[in-house]
Amino acid sequence: MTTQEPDRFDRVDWDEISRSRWFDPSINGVGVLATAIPLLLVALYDWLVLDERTPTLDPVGLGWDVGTVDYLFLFTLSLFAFYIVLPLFQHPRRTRYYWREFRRNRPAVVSLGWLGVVFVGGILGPFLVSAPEQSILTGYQPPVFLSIDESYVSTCVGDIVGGRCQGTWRHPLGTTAGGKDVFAGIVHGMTISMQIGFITTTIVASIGIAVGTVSAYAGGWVDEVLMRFVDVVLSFPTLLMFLLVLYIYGAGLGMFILVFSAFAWGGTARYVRSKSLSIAEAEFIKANRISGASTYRVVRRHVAPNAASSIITQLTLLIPGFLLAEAQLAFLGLGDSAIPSWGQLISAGRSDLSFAPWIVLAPGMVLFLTILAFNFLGDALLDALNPEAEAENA
Amino acid sequence: MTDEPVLSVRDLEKHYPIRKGIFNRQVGVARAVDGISFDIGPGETLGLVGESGCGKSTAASSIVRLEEPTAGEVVFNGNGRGGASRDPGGSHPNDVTRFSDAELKEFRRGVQMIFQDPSSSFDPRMTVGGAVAEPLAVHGMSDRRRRRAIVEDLLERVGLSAEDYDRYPHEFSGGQKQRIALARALVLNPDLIIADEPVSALDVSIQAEILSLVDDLQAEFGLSLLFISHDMSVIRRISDRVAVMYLGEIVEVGPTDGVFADPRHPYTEALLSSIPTPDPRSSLGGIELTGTVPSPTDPPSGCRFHTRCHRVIQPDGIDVDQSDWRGILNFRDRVADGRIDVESVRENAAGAAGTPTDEDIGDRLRAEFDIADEINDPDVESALQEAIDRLLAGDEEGAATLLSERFTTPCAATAPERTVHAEGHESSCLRHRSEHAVAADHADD
Amino acid sequence: MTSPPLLEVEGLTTTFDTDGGTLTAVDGVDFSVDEGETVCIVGESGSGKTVATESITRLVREPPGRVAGTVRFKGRDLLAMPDDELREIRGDEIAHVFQNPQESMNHCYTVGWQIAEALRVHRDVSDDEARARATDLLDRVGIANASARFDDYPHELSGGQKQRAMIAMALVGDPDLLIADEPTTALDVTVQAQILKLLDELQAEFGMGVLFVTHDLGVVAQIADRIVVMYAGKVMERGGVLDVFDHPAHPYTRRLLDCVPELGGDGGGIPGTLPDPRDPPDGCRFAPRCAHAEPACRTDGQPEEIDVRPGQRVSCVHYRDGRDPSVLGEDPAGAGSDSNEVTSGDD
Amino acid sequence: MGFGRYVVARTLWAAAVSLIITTITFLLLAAAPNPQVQEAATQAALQGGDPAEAAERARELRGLDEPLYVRYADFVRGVYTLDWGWAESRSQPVTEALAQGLYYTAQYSVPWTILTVLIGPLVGVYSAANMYSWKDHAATGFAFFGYAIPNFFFGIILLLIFGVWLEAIPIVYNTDVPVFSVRNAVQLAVPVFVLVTGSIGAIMRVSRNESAEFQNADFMKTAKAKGVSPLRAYAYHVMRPTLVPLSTTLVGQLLALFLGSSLLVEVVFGIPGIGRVTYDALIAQDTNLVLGSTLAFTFVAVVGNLLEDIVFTVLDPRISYDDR
Repeated sequence: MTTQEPDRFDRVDWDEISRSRWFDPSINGVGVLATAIPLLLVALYDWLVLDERTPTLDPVGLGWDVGTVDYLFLFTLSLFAFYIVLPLFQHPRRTRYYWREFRRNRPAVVSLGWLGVVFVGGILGPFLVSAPEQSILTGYQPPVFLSIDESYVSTCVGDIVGGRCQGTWRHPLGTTAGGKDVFAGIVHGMTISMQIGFITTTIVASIGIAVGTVSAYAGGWVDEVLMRFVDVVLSFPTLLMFLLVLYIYGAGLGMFILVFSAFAWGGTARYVRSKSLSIAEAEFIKANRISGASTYRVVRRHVAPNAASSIITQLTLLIPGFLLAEAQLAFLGLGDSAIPSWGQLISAGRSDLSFAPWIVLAPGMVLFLTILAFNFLGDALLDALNPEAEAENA
Repeated sequence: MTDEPVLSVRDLEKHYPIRKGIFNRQVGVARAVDGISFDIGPGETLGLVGESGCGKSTAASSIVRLEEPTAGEVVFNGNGRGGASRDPGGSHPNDVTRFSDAELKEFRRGVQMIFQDPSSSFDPRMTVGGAVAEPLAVHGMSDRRRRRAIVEDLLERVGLSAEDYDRYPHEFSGGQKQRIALARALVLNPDLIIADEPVSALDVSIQAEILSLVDDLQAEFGLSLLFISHDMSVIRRISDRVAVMYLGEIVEVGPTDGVFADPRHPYTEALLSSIPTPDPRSSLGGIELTGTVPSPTDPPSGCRFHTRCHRVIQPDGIDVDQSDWRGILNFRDRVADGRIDVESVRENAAGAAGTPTDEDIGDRLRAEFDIADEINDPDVESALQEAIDRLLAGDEEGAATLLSERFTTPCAATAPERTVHAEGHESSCLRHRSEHAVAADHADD
Repeated sequence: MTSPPLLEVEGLTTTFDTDGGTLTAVDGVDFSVDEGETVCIVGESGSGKTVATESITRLVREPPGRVAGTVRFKGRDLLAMPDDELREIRGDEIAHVFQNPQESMNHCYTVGWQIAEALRVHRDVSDDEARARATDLLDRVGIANASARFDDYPHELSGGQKQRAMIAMALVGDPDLLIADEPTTALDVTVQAQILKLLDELQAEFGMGVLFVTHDLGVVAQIADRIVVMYAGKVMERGGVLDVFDHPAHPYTRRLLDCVPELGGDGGGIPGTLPDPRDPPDGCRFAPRCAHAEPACRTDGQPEEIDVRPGQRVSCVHYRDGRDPSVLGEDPAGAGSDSNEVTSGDD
Repeated sequence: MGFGRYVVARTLWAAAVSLIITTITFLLLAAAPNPQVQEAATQAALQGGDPAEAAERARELRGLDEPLYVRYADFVRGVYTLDWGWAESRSQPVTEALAQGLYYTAQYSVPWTILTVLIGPLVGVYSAANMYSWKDHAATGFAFFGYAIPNFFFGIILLLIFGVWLEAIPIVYNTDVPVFSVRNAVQLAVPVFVLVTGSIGAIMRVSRNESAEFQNADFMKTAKAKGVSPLRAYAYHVMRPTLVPLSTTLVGQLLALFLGSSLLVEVVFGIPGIGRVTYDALIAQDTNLVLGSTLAFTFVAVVGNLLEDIVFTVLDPRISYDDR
């Protein structure tokens, strides 16, 4: 670098520069690829080499059998890490600014904390807390500090004081009729909730952004056809469609995620389209086009990131809908009863409500708080990411 | 070669199709830009002025092909493309409208734009340094440090500091953002900058600063400038030459001093007289334009300005007061559109004094259109009175027919040609018919 | 001037509570408007001129805003008045026309309905009467085919027509005072000329006092009888339009006039930016941007206003007793040329 | 002028959407193994018959051996002529079963919808008028609580409190009481309350945010400058424009809740409405009834979206019918 003579815009030899071209990938893309490729290899190995009953990680001595949902979950986690979390560190100045805006909303900060707990619990929990196991003998154990009439429990783990079985720290939130530990159930339910949240959101966002931007940029009949299609998708009563699919094909977690993301992207697509159209009108987009940037570059560098910051809010508000839907179906006994979700737990305790309310209340409260937290978070993000508010404060 | 203009626009047109209904049938076109021609020489500033909606911004985006022009030719001789001559087929190798993608990208290094709204000029998620450096990256400068060095130097040149590189757009005031926009426009070292109302969102005091900065940079780097504004005083301050646009056409073009001192087109005259003079001793007034502003979907025939022109020509055989003539034509157009509600006129007249007679209403109508109570030409007077009578009798169609048969203007029949008044000063008005008209086709000059 | 002025504003102070502290938009401003007179408040955007006029009838949102001082209108203090009494005056005796006709009309109602509403809230009129009056006013402000336009929605009118309709709305109660806040800024010059002319005619016809806010010195020169120059919430200078244009006293006024090349100024603009209204400078508000500022300018608050000519007052330390204001430069409009002679070639 | 044509065009589109959904439903069904055919085969196998033959006969009986397009045509004709088949689990026509369910569903849906539509926007605008005061915070808190708490969970808790502990309401809905009676009102109060809390939150939030925007709009300043009283200003200048964006949310929200939560609420409270009919049909594997209720809900959604679009166009004078 020449120190005496700093580079000046009017001394650039463009002929020389335009002859040299090279690929310049971003660290974010490299990161995602670096995690996705091994993941894909493991998945292929799992699928092609190992037989169905061998757990995937058996060769390395672990008993974890990675399923399709798990692969998707890991992939979306890497997307989250490299395209949402990493950029926050790459642009500290902007992060600080958003954080200042966000911090003003105190319930949202608390919500973020709670979601952090659910997130960490969902990822690490299954490795720390063993899955709840059936054990009829220790059914209806009360939560710690509470008690239950002796007649309901066959074996009381804690002390029996005055004919009432006392709760213990072995089952901090008590057990179900089948003796499954409620606390362990909630922790494992976090994983399910996180998987539902992350995977459906990623699928919805991908389809929504793709359809929305294509619609906005292609215009004409492509736009017309796509938006009519979105109309149809939006007219579907998702829950009923799911009932029908489940009635016909039976339901697992994967099916649930598939159906819900297949019917939930309509709103996102519409939103992205209108957002892209309004961003495309902005003068900075014209300025970029006039600089010679290709449509692809403009969309990738400017339209998509700007639309994304608004979509994040919208997606944040979609997640509680998925969690709620899963819980509703589980409650109706229509979900996959093998999945340790919060909804399953609630439905399991429903008939014992009058004497063992914790089986319903504990997971119900966790579900409620999680949905509440997502709503507060979405509300705060809306304010913090709102460009108009930025202009006013400037 | 020295006389070669940097930019030469010929008969540029941009028409927007108007579609309606379920099948998106095209039901018409909006002639936003309808055949404009002008040149900009090296280091020269051309001011393009006109009311909002006259097509000036569309012209700018068509020239740089942000939008594809419908027809016409834009020859760009900057970027070392100068000296080319026309192909035998008549097309020009430097015609922007025929550029391939690669040529277009190279052309973008030669022409840059500045926009009106400082608040939407920058990606809110990008540092201003990043935004200014973006064009460098687009054109393949992959060395980040080099980009940064260039941009920091440039930020200082436009009156900011190198430390501003890492700040975000919302941290700057409107005036500062326009400086940054100027830096972004300069970063590729273009030959021509198109500034689309760059100061109209700013305060006068800031306006003046930005204009001085533009002046200085232009002098230092020999830039050519196409400066678009609706503000005549800004245009006067910055331009070497002025082009006045009305409804998609350029009605007058000439050296700034010439046009301001001696406007030859009635529209320019009206525009100039509308600027409030900052002299407390002069009285309010100037030429008030009457009649309705036509839509570009259905521009008036002949001279497009004739529906509002205060100098609209009277045909042979009619010689009335000019303001009466304007009033009669306005009256005619309004009757023809069926937009005169006799009842409401009657009601309003009733408020003044009891039951209004037909005469009262007639007077009221005349007053509304600034027509004298009695026109000095008896033929005209009787025809007008006849039309008013028919209108009051409820025969709207009859009145319309009579008016349109009786009162016509040559301005509606003939499209005016360019007339040269002085060196480089031309305008298109039928009143100049007797003067020497230029040939309709423009050779390369 | 023996009779009291129509409007007399004294010590008007408007503050806003914001997250970043208290923002003083208008800081102890005095001015008055006589019957039939046009007073212009001039200043850059952010100088507090709009807030000042909106504070007169307490249109600013309270909270976060707070208005203090006295505003005497026909002898009554508007700021001390109960809300319902003030409402009787708004739209009836004092009318407003705002800058942006597009946003100032409710898009859900017809133009005529909105004009008639002003009448309906003040007078007990039948629908027909309200309609007749509104149509008449639309006609008066030069909207062709008024009775048909009555039923149009705002989006069906052009910008100029909307502003005419806004003026019609203001005139509904035959106001004694019309407050016009940059009514022509959003319009084309040709339309601006029409609107200014219309206001001029209507003022003569209705005999209203007009308080006109603008940053356009051309408009000021055309319509003002007197001028109040505001900067950062304070009055810098005031006086008859001829006095201020011919002999601008305050350095800020001089720089402002210099921005207009037609007045022979250098058009160099005013370097620097407005001070932060949450933390204004100690002395004269303009001192940080003033070429002639000296230590005395930076302490003791905004200087007292001093008479420089009958009716012309200025708030500048250079005019204090025993000082020679000629250090500011002699000739009014051309004053700026001494500091910057190199600029040329722009005409 | 264009309004009539717009309505016609929009209605035709709604009809097209309903046909598309019917088609998709048909394809889903056609692609899946039919549980009744399988059952017949199983039965035959258990009784020592030929399962393949039995399956064939069962298929023939239900017309499943016809070519796909014939079955499709029959299916579509059946759907649109309301010939929805026989509900085996209830031994009555599907339409009749649905009509019976509707009778109970309407009893709580009507009061719930009316309450939501009336209270939601009012509280929202009120909340915006008192923004950042304790009233606003209280309303916001309630709104968040309402849409965060799962309806079925809330229902269970209230049932636990009022049904089990206080014994104020029957644990299972009592169909014997007359429709217009205090006892019916009491037993419906809790489900209605649950649904109102669930639906009102979103509507309050939307009307609060939208009206907050409008009450800061320039035209409010104009109204104030005209001397309009605050009450009138809110009623005319804030409420009216708020209804435009609200109309798009309102219908959507109510529909989503109606289609989703009514099922849950009916199951929780034991109300024999359409939701319960659907649920029972699912459990009983009654294909015709499942299909019928799905279609019924789908058509409600289609009609709801149609109404939403039309209301929106009527409310916003800026929309020109030609543009859509």
